[in-house]
Amino acid sequence: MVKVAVLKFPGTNCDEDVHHVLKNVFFVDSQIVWYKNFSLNGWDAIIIPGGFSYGDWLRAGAIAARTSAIEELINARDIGVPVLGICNGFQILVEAGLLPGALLPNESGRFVCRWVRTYVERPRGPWLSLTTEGYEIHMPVAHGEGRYYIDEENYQNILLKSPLIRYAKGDNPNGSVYDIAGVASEDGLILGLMPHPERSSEDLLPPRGFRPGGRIIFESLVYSLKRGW
Amino acid sequence: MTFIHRVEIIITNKKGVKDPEGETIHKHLILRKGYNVVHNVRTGKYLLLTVSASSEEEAVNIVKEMCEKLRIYNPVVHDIEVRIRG
Amino acid sequence: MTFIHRVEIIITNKKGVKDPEGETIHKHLILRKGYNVVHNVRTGKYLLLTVSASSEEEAVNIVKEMCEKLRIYNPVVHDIEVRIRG
Amino acid sequence: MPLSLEEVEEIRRILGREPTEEELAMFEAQWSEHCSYKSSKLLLKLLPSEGRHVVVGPGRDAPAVKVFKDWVVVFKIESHNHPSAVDPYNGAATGIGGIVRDILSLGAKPIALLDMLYLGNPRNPHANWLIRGIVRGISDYGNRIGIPTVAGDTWFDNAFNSQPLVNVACIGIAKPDKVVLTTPEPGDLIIIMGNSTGRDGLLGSSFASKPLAEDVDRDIGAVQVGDPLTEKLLIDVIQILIEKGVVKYIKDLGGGGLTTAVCETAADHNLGAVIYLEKLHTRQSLTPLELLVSESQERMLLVVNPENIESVARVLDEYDVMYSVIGFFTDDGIIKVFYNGVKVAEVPAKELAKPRPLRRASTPPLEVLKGLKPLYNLPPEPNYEESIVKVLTSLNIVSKRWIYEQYDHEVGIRTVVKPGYGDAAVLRLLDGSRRGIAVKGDANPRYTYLDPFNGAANAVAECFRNLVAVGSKPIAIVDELNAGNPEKPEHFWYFEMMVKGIAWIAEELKLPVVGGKVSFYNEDHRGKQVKPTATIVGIGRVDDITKAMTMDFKENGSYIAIVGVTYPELGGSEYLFRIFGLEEGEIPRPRPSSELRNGKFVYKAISLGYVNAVHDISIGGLATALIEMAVKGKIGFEVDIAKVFARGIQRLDEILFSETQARYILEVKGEYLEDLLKLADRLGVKVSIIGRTRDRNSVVFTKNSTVLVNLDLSYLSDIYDKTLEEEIEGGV
Ligand SMILES: Nc1ncnc2c1ncn2[C@@H]1O[C@H](COP(=O)(O)OP(=O)(O)O)[C@@H](O)[C@H]1O
Ligand SMILES: [Mg+2]
Repeated sequence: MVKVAVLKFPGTNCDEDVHHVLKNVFFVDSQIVWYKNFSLNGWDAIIIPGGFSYGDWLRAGAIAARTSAIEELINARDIGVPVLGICNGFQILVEAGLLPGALLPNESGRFVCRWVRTYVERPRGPWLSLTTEGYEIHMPVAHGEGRYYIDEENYQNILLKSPLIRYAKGDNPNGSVYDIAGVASEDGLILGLMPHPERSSEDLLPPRGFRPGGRIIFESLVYSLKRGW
Repeated sequence: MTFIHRVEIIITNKKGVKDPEGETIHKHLILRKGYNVVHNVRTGKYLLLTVSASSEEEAVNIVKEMCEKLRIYNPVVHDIEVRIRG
Repeated sequence: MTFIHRVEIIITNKKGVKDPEGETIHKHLILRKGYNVVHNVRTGKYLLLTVSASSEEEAVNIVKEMCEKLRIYNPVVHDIEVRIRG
Repeated sequence: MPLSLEEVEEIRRILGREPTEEELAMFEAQWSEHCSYKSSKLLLKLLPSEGRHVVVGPGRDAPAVKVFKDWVVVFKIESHNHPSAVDPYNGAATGIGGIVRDILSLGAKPIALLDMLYLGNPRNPHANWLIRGIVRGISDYGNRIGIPTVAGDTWFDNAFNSQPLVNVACIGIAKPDKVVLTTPEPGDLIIIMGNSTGRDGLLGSSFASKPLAEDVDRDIGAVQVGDPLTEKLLIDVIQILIEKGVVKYIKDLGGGGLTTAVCETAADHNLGAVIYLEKLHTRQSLTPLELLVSESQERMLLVVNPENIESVARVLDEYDVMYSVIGFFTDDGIIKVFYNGVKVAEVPAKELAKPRPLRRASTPPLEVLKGLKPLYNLPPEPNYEESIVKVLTSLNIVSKRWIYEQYDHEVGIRTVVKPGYGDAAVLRLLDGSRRGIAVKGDANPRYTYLDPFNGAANAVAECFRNLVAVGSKPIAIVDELNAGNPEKPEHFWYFEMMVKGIAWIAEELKLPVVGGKVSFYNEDHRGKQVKPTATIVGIGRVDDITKAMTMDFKENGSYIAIVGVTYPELGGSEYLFRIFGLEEGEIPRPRPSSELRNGKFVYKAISLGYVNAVHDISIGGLATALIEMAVKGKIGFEVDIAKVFARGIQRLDEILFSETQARYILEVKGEYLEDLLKLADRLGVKVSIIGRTRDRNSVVFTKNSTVLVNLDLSYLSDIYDKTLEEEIEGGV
């Protein structure tokens, strides 16, 4: 039986949502793990959900990234455990250096909660295995610090060789460079994204004009854990 | 004759007014990582302005007046400091 | 023998990294109110630490080291300055 | 507000001696208007608070209503008007913190927030600064604690330029057997958990019980900074403690701080208490007096049987929540307070908790005549197209996206009908069933200013309609009465009339008023009261969330029906104000029996699947409501206003813009038109079919076959969407 850890820090607030979706929508065994009790062993995948770890203070994700839980998580890459960071989870992965770039305050200076259209490039790895090039995913964003930044050189050399999720034209809610909504390690094992797939996994939730596209990410995981990726 | 001056503004919560951000950084980051020589952390906002004025003093005065008029800070909660950046 | 020192940290965006908050304050608040002598605004974060150390230099060095180790700033996007508060 | 001479005399009588300094401070805090309701208590008794759903009525920190047999909804409203006027960011933020802790006090899980904001003119620099600060404060705090802000109400008016009204509400859910918890008993331990106590917020509730001082800086003690991270931890640990069943009773520390929390808990259960102040965890060194009345945020009182103290401690340690065991309850009804071995206060709990109510004088002021006179000599009717555009772009009508997009309204994955899509928000229970609840907050400051009795009644009616329009059955409401200075008879009159108006219509609509809050002294430093405002928050039951209704037109060619009769009621309307600058005239009459009848009809039509979209008609009238449905659905329409069922109409603007109550617009599916009309007949409801949706980029109003209005839908969408942002971001 597949087992997924949902890692919770002080201030994490999407842990129950992710847990609900894993358990009740995809029937995956999962557990919310308090950061103090986290260790890497025994999990088939790890999700760092959204929220405001440590109040988003200093910078979103900055304090959580220095905890022993995350220091241990850095080894996930070596042992091949899939890691997904959603929203604050993405910010933590970036602050921990597990993913490149930085996430800065939104261009508008304001928090933004809104549904957006995104699409996938170069899908690879366990989180995107069921998607194809250009696959469209609708999800809501809800963040104050989601403006992705990376310099031109690293964009060319790293990001363009890795799986990527971009906001559709006109849907960039925060001023991210190159419309970037999510980035991954080259093999796709580690994925971070600002939009919330767990809020887009059930038919009831998308407003008119949007589809529950976030499902594909969890479906991909379930599929990949059984069949490989 | 005017010159270009760099004026910095530092806005912090008043003494006695709580600073949860500073407390969190102190407790959950700095102390946890063993930097016990740090006793206290206060946070604030920093602004750096480039201003034309005939003297440093004048530049500081313009900025001070502006901070009051435009409510760059809230005197009820914040302390403000305006100074020339060395 | 150690003394208490006040060390300030100023974190600003690197040149080349956009600072929309600074731009907004400049354009929508300061210029609109007629403060044309202000040419540019950059924003940043300010931290004030109380530190025990044998000298000012040592205090600054401890804090500098800490900023690197704990990633108080993000070198990808930020410049940092550590100094004794006068 | 310092104690009056009579009150000090009363305290001497209670104690039989001179009070100590600490005792005086305790009485001052507890007897403040904010904590004791001394001016309002007698009138609030008029509100009907009973009903078969009501589990806990007024009295506890929040009421509880049994909406389903296995779910209780706990909800409450609160104002943070005074703190928000001097420190908009922290004032609004701590308002959210406070209302959430009220919900936690009943052991419920908070699942939604609402914010009802009555704000100044964004073009006024001070008001603009307040608006940004207030919204950011709610956003930063609400988002961080992980509770979605799903609905609200917003009004802009010069009257609120220096004293805005910031009303917030929180909705929680709980299992019926967990919600009331148990009764504290002698020997039970008193734990204070959460933030350390500091000097911040000293006597904040007495600050809220007096007018805005000109020199606000003197009130520095009242400035409180919100700490959402600690609040989030409190929310998390309380769920765990309840789950484990190790706490008997919970109370928040709000206005009046430790004093209020301890004395009200004791008084409500015929207990006394012994408190050791030096045990309280603090942020700085404080005097016993300060410890007693500090209003530091994010603190809760737990009552724990000594047997369970270790398991409680283990949870709090695990989650990094600070706490201290500061004393225990006794059976003698006396609160004894010690500080380092010295007794600093000894007060009977009941007398401290409940001062004698005051009977305040009330006289109608002269200016109310403006709202009690019928309108005569209306100016001639201007161009309809221009009027429609002007009314639609009124800040009270345009999309509030600039506000609600700053709030995470999705966290918790319960929000099925989101802000901007329906008349109310709909949340699912997320228990595997299809059940849910609807919530909405409403007020109309102009109505209550012109006619507080009918204005307050209309706020209840609008809330009722908004709940019905999304397909829910209204169950209960709470109210927040924002009024002037109760010591001034001409201000108090408004308060009295608002209470009576709510009491009357709530009885008529069979909607119990299960709780509420009063905010007095809403006046500027010149003593002018802001528009007195009655804010209503209601909850409704949704049996099937898959049928929850939204207001956007869904398809081409369906029928547009108006439910209810339109009367010439332009008094106090948005139209009159926007087009002619007039704030006068008799406001629309509350029509409770039509509300009930029409509400039942709409509810039925939704559950039978006859309709695609529903929207109630409120400010801006029929024309505005229709255009809102078109804008949201990106589908145009053509209607003939000669077909609107109306009485006593003399001019067309009365049909377009009248704000007559008890009306709705339905988008009716073609195949169900006959059924719908039959249903209307059976229920005795007046329905007029006035036209059809058109998949064209235009909205067209005709009278018989003359075209009165033909406007471009994309243009209307654009101004509806962008006006507020432009006013706020670019208006200064
Ligand atoms: N301050 C606010 N915060 C959150 N949502 C708001 C706020 N003001 C208005 N809204 C939302 O905007 C939409 C329109 O609100 P409103 O104009 O009050 O509707 P109605 O006229 O039906 O009462 C609703 O979804 C409402 O919840
Ligand atoms: Mg409505």
